[in-house]
Amino acid sequence: MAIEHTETTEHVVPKRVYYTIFVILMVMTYTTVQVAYFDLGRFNAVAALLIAFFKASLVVLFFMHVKYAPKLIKLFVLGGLFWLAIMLGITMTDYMTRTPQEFPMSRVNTVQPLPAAHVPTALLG
Amino acid sequence: MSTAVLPRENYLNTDYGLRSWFLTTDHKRICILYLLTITLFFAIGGAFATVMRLDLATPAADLVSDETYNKMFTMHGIIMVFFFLVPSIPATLGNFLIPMMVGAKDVAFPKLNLASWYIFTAGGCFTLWALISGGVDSGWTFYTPFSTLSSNTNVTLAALGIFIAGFSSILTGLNFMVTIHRMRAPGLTWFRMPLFLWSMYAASLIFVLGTPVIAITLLLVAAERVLHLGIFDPARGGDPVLFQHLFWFYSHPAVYIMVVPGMGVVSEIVAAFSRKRIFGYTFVAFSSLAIAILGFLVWGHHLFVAGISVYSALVFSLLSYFVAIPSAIKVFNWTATLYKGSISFATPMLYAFGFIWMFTIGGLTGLFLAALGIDIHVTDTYFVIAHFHYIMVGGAIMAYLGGLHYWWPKMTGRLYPEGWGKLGFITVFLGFNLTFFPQFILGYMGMPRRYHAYPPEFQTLNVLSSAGASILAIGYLIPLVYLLWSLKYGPIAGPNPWGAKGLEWTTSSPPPKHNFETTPIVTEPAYNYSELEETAVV
Amino acid sequence: MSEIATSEAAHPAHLQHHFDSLQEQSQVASLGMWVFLVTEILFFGGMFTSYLVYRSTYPDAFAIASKHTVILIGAVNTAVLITSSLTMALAVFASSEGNRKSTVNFLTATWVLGFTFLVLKGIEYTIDFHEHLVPGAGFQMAGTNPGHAELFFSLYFIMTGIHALHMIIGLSVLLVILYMARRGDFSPEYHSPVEVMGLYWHFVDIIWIFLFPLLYLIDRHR
Amino acid sequence: MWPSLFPEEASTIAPRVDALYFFLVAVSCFFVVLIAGMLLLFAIKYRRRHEHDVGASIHGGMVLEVTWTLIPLGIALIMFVWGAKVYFDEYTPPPGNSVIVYGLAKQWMWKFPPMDGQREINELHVPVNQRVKLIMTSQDVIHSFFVPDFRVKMDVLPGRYRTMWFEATRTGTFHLFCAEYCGTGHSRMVGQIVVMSPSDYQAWVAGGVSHNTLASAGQTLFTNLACASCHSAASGSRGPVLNGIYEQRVKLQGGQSVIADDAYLRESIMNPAAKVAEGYQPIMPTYQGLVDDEQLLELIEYIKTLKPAAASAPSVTTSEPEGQGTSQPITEHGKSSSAVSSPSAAPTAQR
Ligand code: HEA
Ligand code: HEA
Ligand code: HEC
Ligand code: CUA
Ligand SMILES: [Cu+2]
Repeated sequence: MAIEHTETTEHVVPKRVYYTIFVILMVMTYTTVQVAYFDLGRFNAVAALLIAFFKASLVVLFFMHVKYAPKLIKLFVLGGLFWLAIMLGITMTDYMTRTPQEFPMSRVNTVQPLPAAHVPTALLG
Repeated sequence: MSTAVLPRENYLNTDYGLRSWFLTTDHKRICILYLLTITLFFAIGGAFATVMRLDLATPAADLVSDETYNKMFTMHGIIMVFFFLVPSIPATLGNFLIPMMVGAKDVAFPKLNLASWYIFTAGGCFTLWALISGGVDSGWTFYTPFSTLSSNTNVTLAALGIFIAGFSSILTGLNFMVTIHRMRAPGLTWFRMPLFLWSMYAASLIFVLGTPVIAITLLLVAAERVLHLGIFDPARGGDPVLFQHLFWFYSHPAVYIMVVPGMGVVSEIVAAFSRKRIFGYTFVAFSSLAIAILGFLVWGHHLFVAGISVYSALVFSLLSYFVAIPSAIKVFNWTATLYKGSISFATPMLYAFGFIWMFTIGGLTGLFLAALGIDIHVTDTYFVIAHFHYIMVGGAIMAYLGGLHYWWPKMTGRLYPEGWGKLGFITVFLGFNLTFFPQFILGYMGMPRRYHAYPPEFQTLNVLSSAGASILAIGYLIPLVYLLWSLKYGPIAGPNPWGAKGLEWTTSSPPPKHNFETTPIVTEPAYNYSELEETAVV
Repeated sequence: MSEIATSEAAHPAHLQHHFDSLQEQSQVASLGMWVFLVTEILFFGGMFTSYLVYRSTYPDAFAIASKHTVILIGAVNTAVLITSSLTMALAVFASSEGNRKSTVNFLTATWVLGFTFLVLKGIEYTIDFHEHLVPGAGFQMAGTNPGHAELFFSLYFIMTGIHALHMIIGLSVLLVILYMARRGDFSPEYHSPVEVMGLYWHFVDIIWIFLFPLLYLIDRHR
Repeated sequence: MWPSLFPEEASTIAPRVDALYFFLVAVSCFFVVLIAGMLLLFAIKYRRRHEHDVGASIHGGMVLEVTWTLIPLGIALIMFVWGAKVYFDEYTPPPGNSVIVYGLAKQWMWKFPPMDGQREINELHVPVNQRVKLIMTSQDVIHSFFVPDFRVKMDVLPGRYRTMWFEATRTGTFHLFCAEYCGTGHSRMVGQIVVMSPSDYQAWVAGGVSHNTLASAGQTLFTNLACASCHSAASGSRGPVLNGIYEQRVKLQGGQSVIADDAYLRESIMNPAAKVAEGYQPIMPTYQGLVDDEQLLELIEYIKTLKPAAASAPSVTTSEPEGQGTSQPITEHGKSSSAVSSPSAAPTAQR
């Protein structure tokens, strides 16, 4: 049965790799905590997420052996992320294009003031 | 064929006793377990529908109270969707056929398969408990803040019931996907697979990718009710529309869980009863995947008036039109398959015809709903009710019945009575159209859905609809009766009564415990009917 | 259509009847786990979506509210989980070498670390409770719209709670695997339960790797 | 007589929706007849004549596949663009004068607090051939404002104001339904829209107790709730003076700013601590629980009428607030500050 699938899942990763990854993960954890205390504006969120993404990728690639896994498994991992992106992304098309009126009551607009033209006076009557 | 006898040993008679059924890991027996369970749920859901239609025959709310009516359509929706139609074809025909069609002895995870049935049943019991201990009145859509803050019925129980049943869906989908990936017989490449397998693969994708989202969403509703962790509570600045986004992220793809397996069944039936390879095999195969994938991008078309931004409404509308295209491809390809076929009018084929017509009407009316300007007017009216019953009852259930008739000989070793079969189809077809066609007109006239009482000018059409529903109920009873009858008295079928192609027809009916005496090797594409001699010798 | 017979004779222990080889069986098992993890991504995805929507809608309230989380415990717990991932990976490694003793040791270490995580989380919940951070009637927070802050803490409790639930399930299954390892079930040919368990464990770790910045870190400086 | 099977076309948008509808009906009929016809034709023509017959060996055709992919796609895009245009116009109120109506939905009734006419429940009077703009909110769960004969519908959400418009083209009485399921009485949450000729409408408006407008009710509340004890020039600036605040940018503590729209005003009253105006202490008490949504509307409407300069005149009639120089003379500070001396009046207005 299944003669076409002969790629192995088995691939012995040297122990050294695990320890290296572990050290990087710990260092990144420390970094992300430190970075959180600097005011980088909106880049705080970006930095935190980038670091998290980096850490997660290391875990997936090495601890979970995806780097050495058959294509099919890589496809599934990417597929899962892609679907998550669909959910986040398309939901946000709604929230990002809502006028202030269309939000739950009164949202402060923090980052920059809305241009006056954006204010739906017409909507308000 | 008259000389055929039942095989001495088959999956039904290898073991006896309740234990051998409730602890079985045989996918074929698990199919039977599901079949019994969902038939029960169908009857319960149908009973609610019948009472509702009876009540709606008069404009005044005279048969039951407002509260009871609301509980009835809620339970009708929940049971029909989550406990009947979503598991219908996958859990029964899918379970029975996938291992046979891939030429394996069982699914990849047989124990998990049995566990799925137990989980499903447990979820069902929860829901029935919610029903018996007072009912639920949130609508099957559980919209917040009604479901979280206002309703004082058993919303939590029902939500948990669906949550639990969701894991059954997830595990079933997982099992099927791995089976199709890893258990195919030698030589069975992806493009030699029967189209039913493609459609089941597509449906499994949705099971796996969509179901977790409804699970967490309903869990959030339960958490809001029980623990006051209000994620959707407007008083805290929560957005009820967010709930709707999450709900429909699953529930729109879920409608394709309900119809794509049916499309797979119809492909098999059309091929078998016109003795011809499906026209444009690759297009039909890929359209299943396309529906499954695009289906995840359009959920917002349920929210056009609900308070999303105008721009995102445009996006969702456009994407909804894209998902219609693969469906169109399928319809045209089925039609083209008949051209120069050798067409027999056996009952399964009639149901396949029924499916194609009703699905086309239902699908085309979906285009009305996806048209933003029209949806404003017809959303939350009977137009929507008619739309989805056309696809789910007229389409999916007909496919299910067609598939059941088509593989009945394989499952039981006996044929159903053909004359009764045709009568049953005609009754279902007429009853169905009489029930739901008037609802399109009602909907455009403006009759809102979930209305217990309605203005008198809507009565004529409602009476027609109610009359149709009683014919429809009889229509469903007919197959129930003669299929049971055939278990004992039906003619013996033999391994391949239809002269059909496909691995499942190469083994005896009913099949032996491990499906095949020897592992088959596949050397030809699916539906290879042109080699007449080989199949004709049954 | 031609057919051949497969040899049903030599059937190793642990090989289920419907597979032809242990290798096939283990591939199937790990593919199954991966598919399951994909469903888990979307399960948490529902909460991540809610989080994203509200964080972008109420950034100030969320910044203020998130400062009330106990960052020390959060950070220590991150380290604990990462360490447990290391020990888990080493356990898989050991089992694939057929090294029973170190398999057992590493699995035990993983279990202990996982348990430590839960204990710390419990302590943190107690602190949150005493600071009136549990949404509901007793919720208190000054300096911002309390409703929006409550939303943050609803998300906080749901997300960490469900993560903790995953830890509890993981720890329970780990006990079974540990038992099997001690009994000496695993060998270089057959150790896919450890491998599959490892996948799950690392996944739960990854979820936390995201929860930590989302709930504790972003805009902490304010 | 047969009952009519088609709703009346009683608004400007209705014929446009119907035109699109008929287009889709035509397309659908075409495809249904095509598919059903082909199926029947083939099924009969190629019916099985001998038991062992098989079908011809046809595998597919690229040209056909592409054709029946592209044609539906084209038709679908027409539907999309057409539908989008209608939707866009329906959900984007055009600028210019219109009658403004507030709508309050609650389980299970529609309330239309008086702008300039009378307080109405489950019934709304509007003039024919004039644009009507509805600003709606819900007090509890989601409802939906649906007038089939106008082809308009919009969900009404708690915690949010939603704006919709229509222009009736026929006089008469039309159904108003609640189209979003909202609980036990959902199907009883019905009412009617009475479309009147301009003269009838004027007479109806005049029949109302004209001093009991939304804004004047708001003024009474403002007095009774002692808002002016902080919000007036005479109160020693404990709170900001609210004159002219509506639609202006308000600076908040911490450097951000908001537009003082309906939603902001609402939040300021229900949840004052959420956004504190720059230069003030967060001392304002919350009025959550003291005023209901309807009273909130009254207060907000009153605040809107407070014009910046001393000279202001009434504007509660059928016009946009912006740019209309005339508004009701209800802004005198004397009156408000007189309330300071007697702040003890019963807190809520009766209703
Ligand atoms: C199995 C179930 C199923 C299926 C397959 C579909 C398929 C489709 N549905 Fe349906 N739908 C439901 C079940 C289903 N739906 C349910 C249950 C609801 C209501 C839920 C609730 O609120 O309770 C709903 C509601 C619903 C809405 C929201 C209505 C509202 O509440 O306002 C919309 C709006 O866009 C919609 C659109 C569509 C579209 C475009 C398709 C398309 O996939 C259809 C594609 C098919 C065809 C187009 C026909 C074949 C094609 C041809 C014959 C060629 C000609 C084609 C062209 C010219 C393009 N559906
Ligand atoms: C798969 C899904 C499915 C199916 C099969 C059906 C089947 C039917 N539905 Fe349902 N329906 C929904 C899904 C479905 N429905 C959903 C999701 C809603 C929305 C709910 C909501 O708003 O929340 C809805 C709502 C809905 C309404 C609108 C209620 C309202 O808005 O007020 C109506 C009204 O006519 C209706 C009617 C019917 C009828 C007459 C049938 C008939 O086809 C049923 C016929 C079946 C039977 C009559 C049973 C047959 C009996 C037997 C086979 C055997 C007897 C058994 C034994 C002896 C053991 N349905
Ligand atoms: C105890 C004093 C006090 C009372 C009584 C009071 N307010 Fe205020 N109000 C304030 C202060 C101080 C502010 C500015 C700080 C803030 O935004 O919270 C304010 C702000 C406002 C704002 C926002 C204005 C802006 O510039 O941002 C509105 C609107 C408002 N109040 C309306 C009312 C209404 C209506 C009432 C009566 C029902 C009322 N207030 C009663 C003190 C008061
Ligand atoms: Cu209000 Cu339905
Ligand atoms: Cu949909």
